[in-house]
Amino acid sequence: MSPTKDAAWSGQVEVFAYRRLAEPYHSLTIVAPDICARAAPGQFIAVRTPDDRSLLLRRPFSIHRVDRRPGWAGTVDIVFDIRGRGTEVLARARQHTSLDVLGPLGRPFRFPKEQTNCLLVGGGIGAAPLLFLAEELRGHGHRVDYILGGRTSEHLLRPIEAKRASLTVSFTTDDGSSGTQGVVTDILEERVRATKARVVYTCGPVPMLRAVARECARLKLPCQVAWEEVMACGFGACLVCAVPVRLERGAGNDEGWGWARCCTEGPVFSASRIHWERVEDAPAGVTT
Amino acid sequence: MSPTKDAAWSGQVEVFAYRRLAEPYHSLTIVAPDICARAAPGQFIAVRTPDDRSLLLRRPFSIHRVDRRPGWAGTVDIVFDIRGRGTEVLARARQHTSLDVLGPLGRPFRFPKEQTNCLLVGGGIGAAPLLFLAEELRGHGHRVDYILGGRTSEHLLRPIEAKRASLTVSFTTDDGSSGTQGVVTDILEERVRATKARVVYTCGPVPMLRAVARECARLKLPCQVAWEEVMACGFGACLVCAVPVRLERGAGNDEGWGWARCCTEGPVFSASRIHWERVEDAPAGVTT
Amino acid sequence: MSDPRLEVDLAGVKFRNPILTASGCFHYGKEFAPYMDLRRLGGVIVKSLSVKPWPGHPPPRGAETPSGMLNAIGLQNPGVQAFIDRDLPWLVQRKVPVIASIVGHSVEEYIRVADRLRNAPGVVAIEVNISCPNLDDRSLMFSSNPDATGAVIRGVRRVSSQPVFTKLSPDVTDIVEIARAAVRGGSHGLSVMNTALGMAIDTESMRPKLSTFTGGLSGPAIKPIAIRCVYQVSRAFPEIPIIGQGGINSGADVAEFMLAGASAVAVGTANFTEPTTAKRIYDEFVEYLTRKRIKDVSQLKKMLKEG
Amino acid sequence: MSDPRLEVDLAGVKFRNPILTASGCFHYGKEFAPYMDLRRLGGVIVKSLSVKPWPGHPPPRGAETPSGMLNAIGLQNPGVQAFIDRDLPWLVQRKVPVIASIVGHSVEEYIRVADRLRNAPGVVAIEVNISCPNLDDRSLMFSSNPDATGAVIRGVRRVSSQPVFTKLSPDVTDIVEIARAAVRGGSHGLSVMNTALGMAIDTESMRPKLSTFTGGLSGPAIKPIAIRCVYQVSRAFPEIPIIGQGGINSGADVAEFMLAGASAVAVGTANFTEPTTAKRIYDEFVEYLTRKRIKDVSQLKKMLKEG
Ligand SMILES: Cc1cc2nc3c(=O)[nH]c(=O)nc-3n(C[C@H](O)[C@H](O)[C@H](O)COP(=O)(O)OP(=O)(O)OC[C@H]3O[C@@H](n4cnc5c(N)ncnc54)[C@H](O)[C@@H]3O)c2cc1C
Ligand SMILES: Cc1cc2nc3c(=O)[nH]c(=O)nc-3n(C[C@H](O)[C@H](O)[C@H](O)COP(=O)(O)OP(=O)(O)OC[C@H]3O[C@@H](n4cnc5c(N)ncnc54)[C@H](O)[C@@H]3O)c2cc1C
Ligand SMILES: Cc1cc2nc3c(=O)[nH]c(=O)nc-3n(C[C@H](O)[C@H](O)[C@H](O)COP(=O)(O)O)c2cc1C
Ligand SMILES: Cc1cc2nc3c(=O)[nH]c(=O)nc-3n(C[C@H](O)[C@H](O)[C@H](O)COP(=O)(O)O)c2cc1C
Ligand code: FES
Ligand code: FES
Repeated sequence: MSPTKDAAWSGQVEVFAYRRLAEPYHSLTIVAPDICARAAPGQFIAVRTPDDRSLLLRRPFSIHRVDRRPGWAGTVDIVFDIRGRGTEVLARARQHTSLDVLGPLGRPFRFPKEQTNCLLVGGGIGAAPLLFLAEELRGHGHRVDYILGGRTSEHLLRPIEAKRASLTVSFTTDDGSSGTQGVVTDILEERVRATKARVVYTCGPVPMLRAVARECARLKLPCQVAWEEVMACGFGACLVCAVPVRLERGAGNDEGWGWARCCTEGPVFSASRIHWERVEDAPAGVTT
Repeated sequence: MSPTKDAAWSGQVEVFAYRRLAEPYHSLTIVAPDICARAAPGQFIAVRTPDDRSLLLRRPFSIHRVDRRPGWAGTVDIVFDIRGRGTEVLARARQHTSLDVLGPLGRPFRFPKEQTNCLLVGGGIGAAPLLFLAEELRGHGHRVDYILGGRTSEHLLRPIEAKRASLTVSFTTDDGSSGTQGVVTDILEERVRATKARVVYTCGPVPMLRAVARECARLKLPCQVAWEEVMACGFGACLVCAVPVRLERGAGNDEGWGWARCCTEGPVFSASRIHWERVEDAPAGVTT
Repeated sequence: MSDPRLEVDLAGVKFRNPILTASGCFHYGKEFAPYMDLRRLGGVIVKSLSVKPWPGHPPPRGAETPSGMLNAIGLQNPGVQAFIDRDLPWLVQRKVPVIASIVGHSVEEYIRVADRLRNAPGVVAIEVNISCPNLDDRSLMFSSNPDATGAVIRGVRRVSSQPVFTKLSPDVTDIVEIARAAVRGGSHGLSVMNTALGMAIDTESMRPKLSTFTGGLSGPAIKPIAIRCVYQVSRAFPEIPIIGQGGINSGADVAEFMLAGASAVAVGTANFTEPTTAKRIYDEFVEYLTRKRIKDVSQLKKMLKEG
Repeated sequence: MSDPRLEVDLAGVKFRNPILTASGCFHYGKEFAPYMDLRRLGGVIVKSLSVKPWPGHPPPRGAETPSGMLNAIGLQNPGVQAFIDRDLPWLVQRKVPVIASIVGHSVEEYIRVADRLRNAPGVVAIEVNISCPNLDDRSLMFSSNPDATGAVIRGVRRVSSQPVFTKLSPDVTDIVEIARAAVRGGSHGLSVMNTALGMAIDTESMRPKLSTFTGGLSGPAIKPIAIRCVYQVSRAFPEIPIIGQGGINSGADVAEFMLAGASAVAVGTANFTEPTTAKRIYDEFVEYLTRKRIKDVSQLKKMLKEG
């Protein structure tokens, strides 16, 4: 069975550590051996915010890192910034807080079949899944380089960890407070050449994904994107998380496109599969 | 200005102690010097249940006791049983839990003008305000005796404290597991004679209040009842807490009755003011 | 940045800010005075007034529901004359602009209440609560029928000296149709919306939680319905000022209603949780305007990104 | 005490228990199979089916609201034939009774879907989702008009081999009137209720939270409205079986709907929080019946204390 058909693990977990990261970011480490054992980079977990019953739905968070050290219970890290009531409540969780989680969910990043140089491109909090990805890619013997973008140096997500997990890291910031002033695509081609990358993995805000995908298409590099779309269930039942993708014509489809569910068919998509013309840059209601 | 016109104190308080009492009952001691200083027996506080925003309204609880020991911060006790989600959440409060409270609210019991023997009659959790009342009445030099009723001996509210605060305590239980098998009115007349009580204070379920009021009327004893009616605001603004009371005819009232607000005109009423014919014994939705 | 301009003009009446309190949720103001300076409010929409005193319904009159509450007060009020004699002078003395909410069981009764309030000092507007059973035409509420709505409003307009706001119910197939009847009848503005009809049953006692079985649902639970109604009505009648209400409990909620098309808002159920709620909401709303660099509150109405 | 009897008979169809899952909230069942034994359910009301595939609306399609959520899926579905070929056999193999929900843009389309489902193995009933824009008569939903409702139901009855349930919308002035039109049109039963129309605006981005601006409000927030609708409809048509839905999230909620007059219930939004919700609700409901010493679940409908 494919992973989406497997039941994700579901239950109460304990918070092992809450950490305040650089300015807008928070991290939670949860003790979840079953999720830890099965998680792959690009997958996510869906967390219920405790206590407040006015919040019905789980909140999806990318798996930022897992710790499978032998003799260790098996922990999963998420990182987040505060967007609304749910993340506000989660930022109050502390050691021993009990959380209801479901995961791992979704399809992970696909790994190159043979030894390849990989460029990871992340923007803001969207870079969350890349650390796990970097560690696993390196574990499989691939070379990993990183571009991290953000509004300011404070919005670069865990730059030191990124450095540890890769050969080189380049930064871009809107205000020039770290690295190159500008956006990730300003330096993408140069970094691809310098690192001899043959595959790009990216996640972040939609305008960035679009720009990275376009640049990769131009450079004829395969690119995988981790998508974030508003979700209700996280396991394929509600059809809330629609992502426009190219489809073969035929079989009831005359238009060459359709909606994929971000939660089960994604969140990782091949950039070439996304139907970019139908993607809104700033979808109503989503503030990034 | 009368106390109902004063602003009640409103703000965050800390739980000083949570205690599990006999079977169905719980107690919370909160540090609330302002409420403590101004509270009088029969008044109540209105508590917001923490964290859960799906619960909009405050929950009213009688002031069970206050501690004004010199050098002490000033604490207020409430006792409760679990009825629904609100009391369930409150029963999870522990030392240092922060609670939002408003109080003291409502009109207190009136005290006899001269030294008098007072009989306090309480049923189940309804007996909550009587301990504070007993202590204050004794402080004012009145003799206090008690009748406590309940379904079983476990439903007698804090019998030991009642004993400490009064000269005699008699118990009745439906199943005879403590004291007389039966209801409080089975022994009321006898206790009135034995204690030479000249005034009766009562609180508990409506059928009990009705029976006590009837018995007091027959015995020609003044009787004050502490009423519980479903509330929304607790401070007179919503008109949810309607209690039928006798009114003078005239001034737009041709029928000799009207609704009083339990929260501001009560919760303590003279039993003779209640329009008993219009009181339902088991009002829809209220399970006691 | 200088402080945002908060003054709003509703059908010719100027309010110092757009945050009012909703009818039946602020009584006649007195209960809140110990907790807050009532002059911080744009105005108070008082508990609905009838010609004669109305007794209201027996208890239980209230029940909490998820993020909401049901009420069955039954429009208990001391009658318009007692209000004028006793409550209105108190409010006027405190310089609180008063919007008088009126009810009746017939067009005639509405007219009589409005007539009594004609030129009443301090009453700056009339809100006509049409969510009331129409005894001339059994079975129906005025609010559910365009003809009955039109008739009430025309009658009220004939006698009243103040601008008239019609308070619409969400429990209709087409709220725009009722709004149209009100506007054609001469309503200067609209209050959107009243409670939605609901019911709750205690599964332990197996009894309805309200003595009247059904009652009005209010609170954050209904906010999405209210926002939808305000949006629909404001798009149909862009020139008609709307007082938005339904579940407001924060400054962001106020902004949400104004983005949907309201010119002002009324805070209802949230007052019950905390007597100072309206003041908190006011502060949060000013903070929002300041953060968003909105200089004049009336701009908000035009800022919804519909593209 | 022996276990309570849970079997219910809805218009001649026997369900092993009254707990179904609501259309659009359980897809076609597959996603839940890894988490629970689907045979624990009374049945599955599948995502609404149209003649041809419907694409649905662009994202964002969902937004949380206080104790509720808005959705604007737009009835995305692969079409009735794909369902029959691919999803139905899977459900039948797992012995899950299937109620097929159907939609159309015209009476003709409804009839064509119903016709395809005629005698489809495992489809024990048809739920007609009339909360759909009527393209024959612009502007309106079928559900808001008694004539359109009657026409759809009569058409569906003509071709379908299974009992027909009409799913009513709360967004009407008089739900009993629409129920009457459905019953007169031959509906064997009624599903009460669909989502209520709502809207939410993100005050930071100043955009509607849904791509379609307005969408369907579901979840505990609307439960009091649903209980009221079930109560009104069941009192008007005591012989007609009702599937109650709207905000169910516990065994007590199931009991509340049945006390209001429902013969069965459907769990919707609550499934999204936890794939095993329906099983939990089933367990809680059995515990309730046992505690209350109710021997046969169909007694509950008659147990509301109205005195
Ligand atoms: C697959 C996936 C992985 C994600 N990983 C992370 C992560 O690692 N770290 C992180 O901080 N955030 C992540 N997100 C976004 C995260 O789910 C939202 O920040 C969170 O749900 C907001 O909850 P809230 O209650 O604080 O905000 P709400 O009050 O629910 O919403 C606040 C704002 O966030 C937007 N929002 C709500 N849900 C989503 C969503 N699913 N995706 C995007 N925006 C949303 C709303 O539209 C609104 O503008 C991820 C989302 C998805 C779909
Ligand atoms: C003046 C006053 C003093 C009170 N003092 C005490 C006290 O000292 N100890 C105590 O345990 N309880 C007391 N109560 C009752 C207490 O307020 C309710 O038990 C509490 O509000 C229930 O909250 P919940 O969320 O647990 O239950 P909910 O889920 O809100 O309701 C559960 C049940 O309790 C009933 N209920 C709700 N509110 C009230 C109410 N205000 N009065 C009576 N029944 C209600 C509901 O109708 C329902 O049947 C008092 C009530 C009043 C009005
Ligand atoms: C207890 C209560 C009493 C109310 N009384 C009235 C009333 O007398 N007249 C009226 O027009 N609306 C009345 N309403 C409706 C409110 O004014 C308001 O329109 C509605 O509650 C929605 O706003 P909210 O969700 O902020 O409460 C009442 C509401 C509640 C909760
Ligand atoms: C995401 C979502 C999709 C839905 N899709 C459908 C549908 O396709 N057909 C239908 O009749 N109802 C649909 N509904 C309505 C539900 O079946 C149900 O009637 C409604 O949500 C109320 O129940 P709830 O509050 O338990 O969710 C949908 C609801 C949601 C939340
Ligand atoms: S979030 Fe429900 S299908 Fe993807
Ligand atoms: S509880 Fe609101 S007036 Fe008494």
